[in-house]
Amino acid sequence: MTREEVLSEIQSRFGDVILDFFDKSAKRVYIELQPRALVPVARHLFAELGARFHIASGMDSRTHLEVLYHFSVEALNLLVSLRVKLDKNDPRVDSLASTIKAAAWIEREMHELLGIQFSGNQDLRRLLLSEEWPAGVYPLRRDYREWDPGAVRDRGV
Amino acid sequence: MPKSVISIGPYHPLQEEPEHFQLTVEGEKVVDIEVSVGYNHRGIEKLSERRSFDQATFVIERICGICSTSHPFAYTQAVEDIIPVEVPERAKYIRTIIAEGERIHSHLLWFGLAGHFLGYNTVYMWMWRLREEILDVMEILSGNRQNYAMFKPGGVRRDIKPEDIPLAIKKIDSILPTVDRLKKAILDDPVLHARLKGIGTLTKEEAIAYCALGPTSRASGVARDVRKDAPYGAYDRLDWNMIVTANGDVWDKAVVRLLELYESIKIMKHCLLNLPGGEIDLNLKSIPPGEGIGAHEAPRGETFHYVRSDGTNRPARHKVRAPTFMNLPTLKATVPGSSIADAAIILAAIDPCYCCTERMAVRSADGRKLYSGEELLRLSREKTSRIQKELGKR
Amino acid sequence: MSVTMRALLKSPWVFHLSTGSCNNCDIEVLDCLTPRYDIERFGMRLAASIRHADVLLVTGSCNRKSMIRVKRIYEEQVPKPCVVVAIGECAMSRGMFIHSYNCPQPLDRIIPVNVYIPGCPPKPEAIIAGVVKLINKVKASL
Amino acid sequence: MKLPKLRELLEAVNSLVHRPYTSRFPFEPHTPYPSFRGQPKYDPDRCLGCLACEEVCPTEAIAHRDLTDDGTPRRVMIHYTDTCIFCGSCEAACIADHQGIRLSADWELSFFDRAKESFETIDKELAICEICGSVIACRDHLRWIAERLGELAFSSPTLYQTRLRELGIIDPILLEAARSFGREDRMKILCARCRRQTTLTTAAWPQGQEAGQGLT
Repeated sequence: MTREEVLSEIQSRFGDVILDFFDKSAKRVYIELQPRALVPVARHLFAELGARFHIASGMDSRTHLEVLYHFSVEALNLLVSLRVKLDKNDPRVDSLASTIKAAAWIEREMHELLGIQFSGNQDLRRLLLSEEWPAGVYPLRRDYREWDPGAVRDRGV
Repeated sequence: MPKSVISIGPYHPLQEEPEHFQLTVEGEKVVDIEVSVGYNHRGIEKLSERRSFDQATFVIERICGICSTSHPFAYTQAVEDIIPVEVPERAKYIRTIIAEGERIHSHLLWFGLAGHFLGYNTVYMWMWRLREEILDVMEILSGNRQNYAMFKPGGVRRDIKPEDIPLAIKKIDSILPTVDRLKKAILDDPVLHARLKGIGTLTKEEAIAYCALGPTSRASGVARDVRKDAPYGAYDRLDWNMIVTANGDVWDKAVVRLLELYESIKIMKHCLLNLPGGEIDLNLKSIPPGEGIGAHEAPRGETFHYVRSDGTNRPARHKVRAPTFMNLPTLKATVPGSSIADAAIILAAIDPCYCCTERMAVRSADGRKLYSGEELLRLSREKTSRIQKELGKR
Repeated sequence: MSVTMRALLKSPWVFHLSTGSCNNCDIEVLDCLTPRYDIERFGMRLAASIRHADVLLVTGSCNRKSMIRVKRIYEEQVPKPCVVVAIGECAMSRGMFIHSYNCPQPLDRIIPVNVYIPGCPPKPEAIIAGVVKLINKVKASL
Repeated sequence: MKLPKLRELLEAVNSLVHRPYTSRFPFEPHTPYPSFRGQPKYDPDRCLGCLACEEVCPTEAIAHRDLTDDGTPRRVMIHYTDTCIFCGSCEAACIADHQGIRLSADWELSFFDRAKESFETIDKELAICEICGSVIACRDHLRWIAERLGELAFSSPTLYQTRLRELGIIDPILLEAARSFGREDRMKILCARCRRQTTLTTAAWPQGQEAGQGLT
């Protein structure tokens, strides 16, 4: 399958849920999806095209919470990034963990650091932060403020 | 049979990310493993967003000491992918040299520690002695034994001086005969065969499902190497082989690393001898808005960086994916079913942060301490000497 | 006290504690044990358990999870007298990580530190020299 | 089984005749390789106090304090050993031909008291605005700019006066001429804000100031 075939197949199969298709360069493609369509598209990439799941990266972009899922089709040397934009007040997206085992941890991490809810992921325990970290404070959000009055932010002498 | 839980960690000298393993054991058999991390979380992704693109390389370098080149390598590529630009030829070669030097010392380090776990302290000492020579080479070339501070978006910070090259080549050559000797000693040692073959097997299907990376996946027969798949740096200009084996057990992971050592030495020497002339830096002035992705094959697998720029001089978002993040969950597939004596080396085989064993404690279900960390190491070593006796070596 | 200290300095056993470092300092500490530096020449060795340690080598910028444990280790588990050595920039002022949301305090606010060895990472020679300097200072004060 | 044994035996014999690999470090001084990156050190003569190093430092290991209250106004450049990561960014960014702050080969830096021993300082003389008293820049920095600009420096009284004072030649005729026009405020060493004010006002600024004040 060539690069064009892969991309046109994605476009024809999921054309109605693709919000934006950005063909950045020969190696990079960014596809913006409706959040509800994430799982079927990811499954298509992972199971049918044999793409490898790299990682997901969450980001607070002032208006939305964005999650990018990066896949690479190794035979074509092509990196496909699926982008979903979530509502900041109720960031919720379907979990990929049941489709792709490797996504379980990163969903835990994003849940913890950005406060994104992954419906269907049963194991959203804390991964990185300590027990004393207050609930509802997400360090990677833009509006994060220091919450610990005991923190020392100079050299400490 | 009553189940007990062994906690391993969280503190151990030598690891990138102090982890906490909990092995559930039934008698001698491990039935489940639970990994928890976070003892090393320093909020690097957030910190990198406070710094300029140039300064962020130093933060990225300190994600992991052993991979102190891999992360900047991937990061600088991600930044260059935003613009996009190609770095000068000489900078590509210098980057490759530093990256391969790091791979050599990282693999030597792994061998040393694997030997330590198996009770082969001679291997430990020899490997770390060889590693010193490589660290010397790195000090000659970059100015520090680790944390080389060579990378910057658009090129490299320092040039390699021509007068340093002969000494570096001499030092690299000096380790070759010893590596050769050790390779023979390791590959035809019957005890190691008995000890490592067939344990901790990660099948090809599992490797694909868990998206395993680096030597962990290549040992399972998944030919996956960013240097070949999506060439960057000077890798497409060089002649080298990807090492792939089929079985996926600890032995194969060791063999992959051992053979990769030779490839890395070959690449490093070739680059040093054929260093092209020219500029080393593009002097990037500003980064346009956009997003970029960079990947580099670190000693442990592929590092993956995603950088978003909003047109200011700071990254708007920087996502770092370290190889161990993907390789650790493979322990779920490899550790259950093995015996406790093998657990240490299987944990070590993915090259995570394996000095865990220094602070392991085995507890029974009621929290009573049954074994100390040394005990587990002792178990591992006892098994080795048992096999040695069986084979009539001693 | 002075007798124990004198005895302790003959052969200090070190325990190495990583509190969230990048690993480099930890490797340089281990490097001290390997053939080129071989600190066992001076009677120093890496203790496997904290309860056998005389010297605590601390690396890394204490993060929230490890802070509590460092404090507990120092206050409850280490036999006194105990000497604390901070290795690397992170263990002193936290270096890079001074503004990290997860590294609230420098090490010397958590436990008292006797000697600081700067470097990122310090050379093994610097670690040895720092420890030797400390030993000489303690000897002089006895 | 025989072959490996021979191999190892050879190694053992080899080790017997070779001198020990272990360095004799504490008993013999250790010299790192020439390219080693050690403690950055200020050169008080070459440093201009321009703060480029503070700007680029990724760890905030370089800081400065401006002391204007007592004695000669001076800028204290501080380098914190306990924060520095020896990356060499400061040296690369130094505008004084990379000589003002240089990485030395110093690696033995241990100390006991972080509050007292963890930093190194140098003092640089500051140029102070003669009207408002705020800090302009270090004298050396102004001189450096004047040198760089060549004759163009004569477009700015702050620059050429610094330069002339440095050389010990202040033209008395020039100053006298300015005085007689009643606009000696234009002939002062001024900060950017006061310079704008004097250029824009038609009368001497600030109003009512005695002629010749502030010029030495």
